[in-house]
Amino acid sequence: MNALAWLAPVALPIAGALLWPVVGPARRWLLVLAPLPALLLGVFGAPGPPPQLNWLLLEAIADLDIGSRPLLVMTAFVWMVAGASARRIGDDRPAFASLMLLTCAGNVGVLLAADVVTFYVMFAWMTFAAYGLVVHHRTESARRAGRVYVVLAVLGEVALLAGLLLAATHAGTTAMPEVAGSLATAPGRSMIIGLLIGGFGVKVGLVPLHVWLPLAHPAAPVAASAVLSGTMIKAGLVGWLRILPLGEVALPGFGATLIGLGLVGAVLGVVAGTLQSDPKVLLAYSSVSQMGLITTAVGLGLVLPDDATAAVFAAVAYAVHHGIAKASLFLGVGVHKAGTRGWSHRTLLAGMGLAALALAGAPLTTGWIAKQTLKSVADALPEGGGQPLTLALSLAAAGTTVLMVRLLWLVREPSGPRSSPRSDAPADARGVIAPWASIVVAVAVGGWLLPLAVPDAPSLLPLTTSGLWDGLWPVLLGLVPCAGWLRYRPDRRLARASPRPAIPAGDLLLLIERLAPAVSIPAWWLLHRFDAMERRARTFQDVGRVTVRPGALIDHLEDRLTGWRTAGALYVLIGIAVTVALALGTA
Amino acid sequence: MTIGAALPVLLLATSLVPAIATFFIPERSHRLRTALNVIAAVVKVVLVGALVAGVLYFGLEFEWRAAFLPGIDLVLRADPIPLLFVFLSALLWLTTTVYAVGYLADDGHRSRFFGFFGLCVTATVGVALAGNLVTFLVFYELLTVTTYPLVVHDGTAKARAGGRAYLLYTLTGGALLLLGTVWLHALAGPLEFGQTEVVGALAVNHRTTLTIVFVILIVALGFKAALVPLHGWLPQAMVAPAPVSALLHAVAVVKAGAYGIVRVVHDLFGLPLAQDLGVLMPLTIVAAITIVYGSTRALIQDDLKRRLAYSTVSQLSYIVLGISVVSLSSTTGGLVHLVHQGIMKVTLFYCAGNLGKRGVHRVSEMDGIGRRMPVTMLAFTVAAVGMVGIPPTAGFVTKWYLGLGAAEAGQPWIIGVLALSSALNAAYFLPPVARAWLPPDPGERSEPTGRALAGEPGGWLLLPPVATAVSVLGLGILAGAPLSPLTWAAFIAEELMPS
Amino acid sequence: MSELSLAAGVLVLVVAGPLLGAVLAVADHGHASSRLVGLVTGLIASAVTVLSVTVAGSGTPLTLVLLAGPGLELTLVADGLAVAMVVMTTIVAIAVAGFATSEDRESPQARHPRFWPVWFALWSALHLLFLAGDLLTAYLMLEAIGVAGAALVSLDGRRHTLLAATRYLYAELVASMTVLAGIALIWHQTGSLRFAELGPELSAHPEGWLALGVVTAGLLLKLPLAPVHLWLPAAHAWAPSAVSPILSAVVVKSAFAVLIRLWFLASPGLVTRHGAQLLGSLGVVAIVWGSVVALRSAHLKQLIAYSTVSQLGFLMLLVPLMQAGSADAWRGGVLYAVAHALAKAALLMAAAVIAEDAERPDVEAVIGAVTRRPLAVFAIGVAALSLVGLPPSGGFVGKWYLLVASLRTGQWWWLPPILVGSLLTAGYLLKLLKRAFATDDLATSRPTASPVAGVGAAPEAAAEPADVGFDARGALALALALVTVVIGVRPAALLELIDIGAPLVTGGG
Amino acid sequence: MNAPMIVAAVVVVVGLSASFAGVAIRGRLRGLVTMGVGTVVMLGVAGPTRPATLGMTLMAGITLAGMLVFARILARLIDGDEPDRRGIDEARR
Repeated sequence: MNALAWLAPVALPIAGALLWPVVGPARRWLLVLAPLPALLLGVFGAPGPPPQLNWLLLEAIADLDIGSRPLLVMTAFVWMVAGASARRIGDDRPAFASLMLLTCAGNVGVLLAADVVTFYVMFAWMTFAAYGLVVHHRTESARRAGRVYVVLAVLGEVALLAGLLLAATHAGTTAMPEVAGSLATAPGRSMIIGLLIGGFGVKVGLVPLHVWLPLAHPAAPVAASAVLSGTMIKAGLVGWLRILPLGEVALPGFGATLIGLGLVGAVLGVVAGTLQSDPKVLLAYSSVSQMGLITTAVGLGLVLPDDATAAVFAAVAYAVHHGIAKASLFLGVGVHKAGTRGWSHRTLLAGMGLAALALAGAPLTTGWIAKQTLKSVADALPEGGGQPLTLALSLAAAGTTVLMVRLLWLVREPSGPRSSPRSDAPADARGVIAPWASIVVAVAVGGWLLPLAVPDAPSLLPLTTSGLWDGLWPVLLGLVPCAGWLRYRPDRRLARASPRPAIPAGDLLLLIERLAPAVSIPAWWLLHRFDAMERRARTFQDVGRVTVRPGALIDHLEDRLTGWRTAGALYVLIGIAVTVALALGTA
Repeated sequence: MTIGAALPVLLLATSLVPAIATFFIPERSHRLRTALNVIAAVVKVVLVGALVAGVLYFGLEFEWRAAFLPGIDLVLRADPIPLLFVFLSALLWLTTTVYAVGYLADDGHRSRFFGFFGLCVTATVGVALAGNLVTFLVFYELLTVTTYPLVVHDGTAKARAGGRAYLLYTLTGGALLLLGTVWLHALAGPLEFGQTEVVGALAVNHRTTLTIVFVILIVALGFKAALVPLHGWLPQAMVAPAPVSALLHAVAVVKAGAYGIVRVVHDLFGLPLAQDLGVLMPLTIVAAITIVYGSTRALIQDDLKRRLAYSTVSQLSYIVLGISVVSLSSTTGGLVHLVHQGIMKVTLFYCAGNLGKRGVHRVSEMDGIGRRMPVTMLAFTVAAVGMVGIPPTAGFVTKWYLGLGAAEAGQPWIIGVLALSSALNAAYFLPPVARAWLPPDPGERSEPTGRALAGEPGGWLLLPPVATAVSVLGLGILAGAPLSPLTWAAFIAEELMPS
Repeated sequence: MSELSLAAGVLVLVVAGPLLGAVLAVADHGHASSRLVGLVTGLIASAVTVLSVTVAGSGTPLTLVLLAGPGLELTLVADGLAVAMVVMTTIVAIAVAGFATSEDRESPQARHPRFWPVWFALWSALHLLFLAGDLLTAYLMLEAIGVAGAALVSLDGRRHTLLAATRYLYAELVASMTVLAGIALIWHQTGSLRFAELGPELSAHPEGWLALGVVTAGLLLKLPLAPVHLWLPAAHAWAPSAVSPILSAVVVKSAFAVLIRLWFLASPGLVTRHGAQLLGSLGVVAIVWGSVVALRSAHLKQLIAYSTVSQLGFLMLLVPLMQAGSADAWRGGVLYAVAHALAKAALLMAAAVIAEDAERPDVEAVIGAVTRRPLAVFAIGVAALSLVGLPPSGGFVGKWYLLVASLRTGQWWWLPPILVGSLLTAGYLLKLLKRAFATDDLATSRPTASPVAGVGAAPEAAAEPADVGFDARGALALALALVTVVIGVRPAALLELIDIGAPLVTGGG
Repeated sequence: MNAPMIVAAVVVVVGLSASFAGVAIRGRLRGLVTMGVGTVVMLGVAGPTRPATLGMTLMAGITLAGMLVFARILARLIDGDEPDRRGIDEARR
C-alpha cells in the first residue's frame, strides 16, 4: 500500500499516456484524475517511509521533504485544473493528451525524486515531453519557439548533467541531501555550482537564459501555458533548493549574482511585459519577473546560511502563490479567448482582477503574504544591506501592478463567440469556465491555507498594520501611472495600428539570431568543404583506376623485362651475383 | 567432449551448419529458408541463455580447446566479457534475420545472402568466445571475408566501391593484427586471454617493443573500431542493404574491433601494465577526438544512412573511451555501451531500412513521414533520443557511467567531451525527428514525390524495430535490475579492475 | 626385409605408376577413356597414400638405391619434403584428371591423342624429381618436365600456343644447360652427385662456391624467379585449361624443391649469409613486381600467371630464414608451397570454367559469374583465402611460420614484404571477386541483367531460376580449394611429415 | 677446373650469349646448340676418365639432343619470326 502511495503519482499519468489511444471515452476524465494521487500524497503524506526501488533506474530513492510538499500540492492542483480545461483539446489530438500526461508525470516525479539520477531523469523527461506541448499548434511561430526551447533545454540538460556528475562523484553517493552537503567542500566547487545554477536557470528563466520563455509559453495552448508557467518553471527552483548547499556554507559571490540577476529579471519582465499586445506573452514576461523575485530569495539563502530555512520557505511560499495566480490568469485568458458575453465577461474580469491583485501583492492576498515573508528575510541582511533590497521588492510590486492593469486593459472587451478555426478553445466556453472558477477560489483562499499545509512554518505572518500598509502603497504607486495613461492615452487607432510591440517577444534572442549566422554559415561551409575533400580523396583509393600513366609505365617495363635480350643480360648478371655472394660471404 | 567443451562449439555450429545448408537451398523455396534461419537464431539465443545461466549462476567453466599449430591451440572460452558480446550478437542476429526476411522479400539472391549472413554471425561468435589472440585473429579475418559478399550484395557499382574501400581498410587492419600477434607470439610464446602476468613479465626488459606491439594491435583493431583516421570505410559501406548495415555496423564488424580493443587492453596487457607503459592516455585522446569528429561530420550528412554511419564512428569511441579511462565506473560504462550502442544503432538502421523501402533516403525527405509511418518513426525517435543520451533510455545510463568514471579518474575534461558530443548528437538526431513529426506547414504538406508509397511496411519489417526500441527503454529504466547488462558489466568491471 | 621391400615396392609404384598410365594411353592410341584414367589415378593415389603413411609412421626418410652402377646411379629418397611434394602433386593431378575427363565432352584438347600420354609422363617425371636422391636424376627429370610442359602447352597447334611453347622450351634449355655445367663442376670437384655425399667435399673444395653458384643460377631461371620470369606469363596464359593447373601449381615447385634440397640438405656448409640474403631480396622483388603487374593485367590467365610469379617470391623468403637457422622457416615454406599449389590449381580450374562460359579471355569474363557459376566463384573465394594468407587456410599457417621465423631470427626486414605482398595479392584477387558479384552496368559483355534503378537493384535474374545445374568442374575446384582450408585447420599432421628429414638447423625456432 | 674444362666453359658462355642475343629463332637455336655441345664436352672432360663420367656424358648428351630436336621441330612449325616481347599481346591478336 505504502509503495503504491509513493509510485502512483508518477505511474498513473504514464499509464494514462500509454493507454490513451486504447481507453474509451472515459479517457477525458483521465486528464483530470491523473494528478489526484499526487495531490493526496501531498496533502495527507504517505503511510510509511519511501520504498527501496533499486531495480528502478540506478537505485532510485523517493522522498518528500518539507520544502517540496506544498509545491507538490500546488503542482497537482494546477495540473488537475489544466487537465480539466484541456479535455476538449485532448479529444481531437490524442498526441497532445498523452504528452500532457507524460509531462505531468515528469513534473510530479521531479518533486518526489530524492536521488540525483532519478531527479535528472524526471527533469529531462518533463522538459522533452513539454516540447510536444509547445509545438502543438504546428504554426511557424510555434516551431520557432520549439526550436529555441529545445536548443536551450539541451544546453541546460548538458550543463546539469556535468554538474550533477561532478557533484555526485565528490559525494560518493547519488542521494541528494548528501550530495548537497558534500558540495560545500568539493574541489572546483564554483564550477559545479555555476553549472547547476546555469542548468536549472534555463528552466527558471534566469535573465540571460530566459529568452525561450516569452516565446514558448504563449505558443502552447492555454492549458499547457498554465502548467508551463505555473508548475514546470518551479521544477528549476526545486532543483536549486535541493542541490545548492543552502545553509551549509556562505557563498556571497553566487548569492549576490543570483540576487542581482533576479532583480534585473523582475525589472526586465515588467518593462518588456507592459509593451506587449498579446496577453499570453505579457503573462510570460510576468512569470520572468516573478521568478526573478524568487531567485533573489534563493540568492538570500546563499548569502545568509543561518537564515537559509527562512529563505527557502519564502521562496516556496512565493512559488506556490505565483503558481496558482499565474495559472488562473492564463486560464482566464483562455476563457476570454473562448468567447464570453455579458455577465460571464464581467465575472471573468472580476476573477482576473482578484488574481491580478494577488500577483501584485495587495494586502490580505496570497501575494502579500509571500512578499512579506520575502521582505522579512531581506531585512535580516547584515550591515543594512536589507533596506535597498526591500525597496526594490516594493518597486517590483508596483511594476507588477502596472503590468496587471495592462493585462486587464487588453482583456477589457468581451470577445464574442468568434468561430475562428484557429482558436485553441472550443466556441462555447462552458467546458473552460468551471475549472477557471475553481482556481480563482484557490487564489483567494490559498494564501491562508499555506501555514496549515506546513505546520512548523515560522510565524512570519505579518498581520501587523505596518505590514498592511507595506503591502498597499506599492499597489497605489503602480495605479498612478496607469491612471495618467488612461487619461491622456494617444489616439485609439494609433494604439491598434502598430500591433508589433516595441520589444518583440524573446528580446535578447533577436540579438543572438542576428549574430548567429556570422558564426554558423562559415562553420557549415567548412564542414561541407571537408566532406567534399574526403570524397575526392577517395578516388585515390581506387588504386587500379587512378591515372593511366603509371599503368602504362609498368606495362612498358614488363615488356622490356621479358624481352630476350634484357632477360639474357639479367640472367647472366644474377648468375654472377649469386656465385660471388656464395664465394665471399662468411660461411 | 564434456558439456563444458561442447556448448561453445555448439554455439558456433548453430549458425555455421544452417548457413552452409542455406547455400544449397534453391532460391524458390522461401519458407524452408526462412524457417531454417529463424529457428537457428532462436536456438542460438536459447543456447546463449543456457551459457549465461551456467557461467553466472552455477559458475561452470566452458572451454573448448583444439590443437591448431604445434604449441598453439584454438580456444573457445566463455568468460564473462565474451558472454556479454555473444548475448548481444545472438539477440540481434535473431531480430536482424526476421528483419532481413521482410526486407529482402523481392531480392533475387536470398540463399546466398542468408548463407553469408550465418557465416558472418559464426565468425562474430568466434571472435567473442576466442580464448587466445590467435583464435581471435582467425575469426577476426573470417569475419572480414564473410562480410564482403554482404556489402556488395546489390552488385551495383556503388556497392562494389563500398566493398573495395571496406576490404582495403579491414584487410590492412588484418595484416597489422597478424603482425602484432606474431610479434607477441615470438616474444611471449603462446598467449591466452586473461594471463596478463605473462606479458607483464615481459615488460621488464621489452618495454619499447611491448609499446610498439600495443600500438600495432590497437591500430589494427582501430580499423574496424573506426577510430578517426581509420574510419573511412564505414560511411562508404553504407551502400549495403539495410539488414547488413544493421548487423555489420551495429553489432558484428565494428563491435569486433571495439571488443578486440577491450580484450587487448584488459585481458592481454592488463590495465596496470597499459597504464605503466603510458599508452592509455593517447588512446583516450584518440577516442575523444573520434567522438567529436564523428558527431561533427554527421551534422552535415543529408543521406540518412551516412549520418548513422558517422554516428556509429562517434558512438564506438565511447566504448574505447570507457575502456581507456582507468576507473571502475568508466570500464562499466564502456562495457555496457557495447550492448546499448548495438541495440540503439540496430533500431535506427531498421527504421532507416523501412524508410528506404518507402523511397525516403535523405533527411531532407523526412518531412511529415511520422504521420504516414508512425510505428517506424516512434521506434526511430526512441532510439534517436537514446543516442543523444536523454534519460530514461539506455544511452543515458552509459553517459552517466562514463561521466562518473571520468570524474573518478580525475579527468574532468572528458565530461566536457561527453557534454559537447551530447549537444552535437542532439543537433544531428533531433532535427530529423522534429521534421518527421512536425512537417513545416501542416496545411499544404508537400506530398513527397510520387515515389514514396504511403503506409507502413509489412509485419516482418515492423516487429524488430519495435522490439529493439522497447528494449532500449527497458535497459534504461530497468538498468538496476539483477540480470541487466549494466549489473553484468559492473560485475565484470570489478573483476578487471586491479584495485 | 619384408618391411623394406614393401616400402621399396611402393616407392617404385609411385614413380612407375604414371609411366604405366602413359604406356596404356599410347597403347589406346591416345584416346584414354575416363575409366582408364580413373584406374591409373586410383592406383597411384593409393600408392602415394601408403608411402606417406609409412614415412610419417617411421619418422625417418626412406631411401632406395635402384641402380648403383658407376655410370648410372639412381637412388630414391622419400624424406618429408619429397613426400609432401608428391602428395601435393597427386592431389592436384587427381583434380586435373577429373577436370580433364569431365571436360572431354566439350573442349577438343583433352581428346588430343598426345594429351594423356604426355600428361602421365609429366606426372611420373615430377614424382621421380621429388624423390630423386642425386643431382643427376634431378637434372634429367627437370629436362623431362621442361619438354613435357612445352609439349602440353603447344598441344592445339595454334600459333600463339606454339610461340608460348617455344619461348618456354628455349628458357628451359638454357637453364638446363647451366645446371648441367654446374653438375660438371660438382662432378669434377667431388666425384659423386648424391645429395647426401656431395656436400662435405664440395664445401671443402676451394672453388665449391662456383659450382653451387652456377647450378643455382640455372635453377632460378627454371623456377622462374622474378627478374628472369620471361617464359612463364606466355606459357601459363596460353596453356590449355586442363594443363595450366599442373604447370602453375606443381611444375614451378620442381626447381624450388631441387634448390632447397641442394642448398640446405646437400651442402649447407656452402650457403653463405650474403647468398641467402641475395635470394631473399630477389624473392621480395618477385613478390612486389608480380603483384603489381597482376594488378595491371586485364587478361584473366595472365593475371593468375603473374600471381604465380609473385607467390614464388614468398617461397624464396625461406632461404635467408633457413640460413639464419630457423626450423620454422623450413616448415612454413614447404607448407606454403603445398598450400599455394592447391589454391592456385583450384583458382585456375574455376577461372577456366568461368572463362569458357563467357568465351572471352579478359577479366570481364568473370562479370556476374556468381549467378551463373556460384560454386566456381565460391572456389575462387576460398582459394583467395589461402593465397592471401587469411585464416583458416594453409596459406595462413605458412605465412604465420615465415613471420615467426623472421622475428625469431631477428631478420625483421622480411615482415613488411610478406604483409604488403599479402595485401597486394588481395588486391588483384579482389579484381576477380569484385566483378564476380557485379550484376549491373558493368555487365556490358553479357546483358545478364537490365539494371533496375530505384529501390535495391533486384536484377530480373530473380525471374529466371538462380541456381543453374550442378557444374561438376566448379564443385571439383571448390573441393580442391577446401583441401587448403582443411590444411589450415589441421596443419599438425602435414607439419610433422615435413619435419621428417628436415635439414638440421642450429638454434633458431 | 682443368684446362679443357675452361675451354668448354668459354664455349658454353658464347653459346649462352648467342642464344639470348640471337636475332631470329634460328639464331637462338644455333646459340643453344653451341651451348649444348659446350656443356656436354665440359661434363666429359670433368672427372677422371672413369666409366661413370662416360655414362653420364652419354646420357646427358642424348637428352640434350632430344630437346634440341624438339626445339627444331617447334621452330619449323612457327612460320615467321618469334616476337621479342612477353609473347602474350601479339599472340592474342
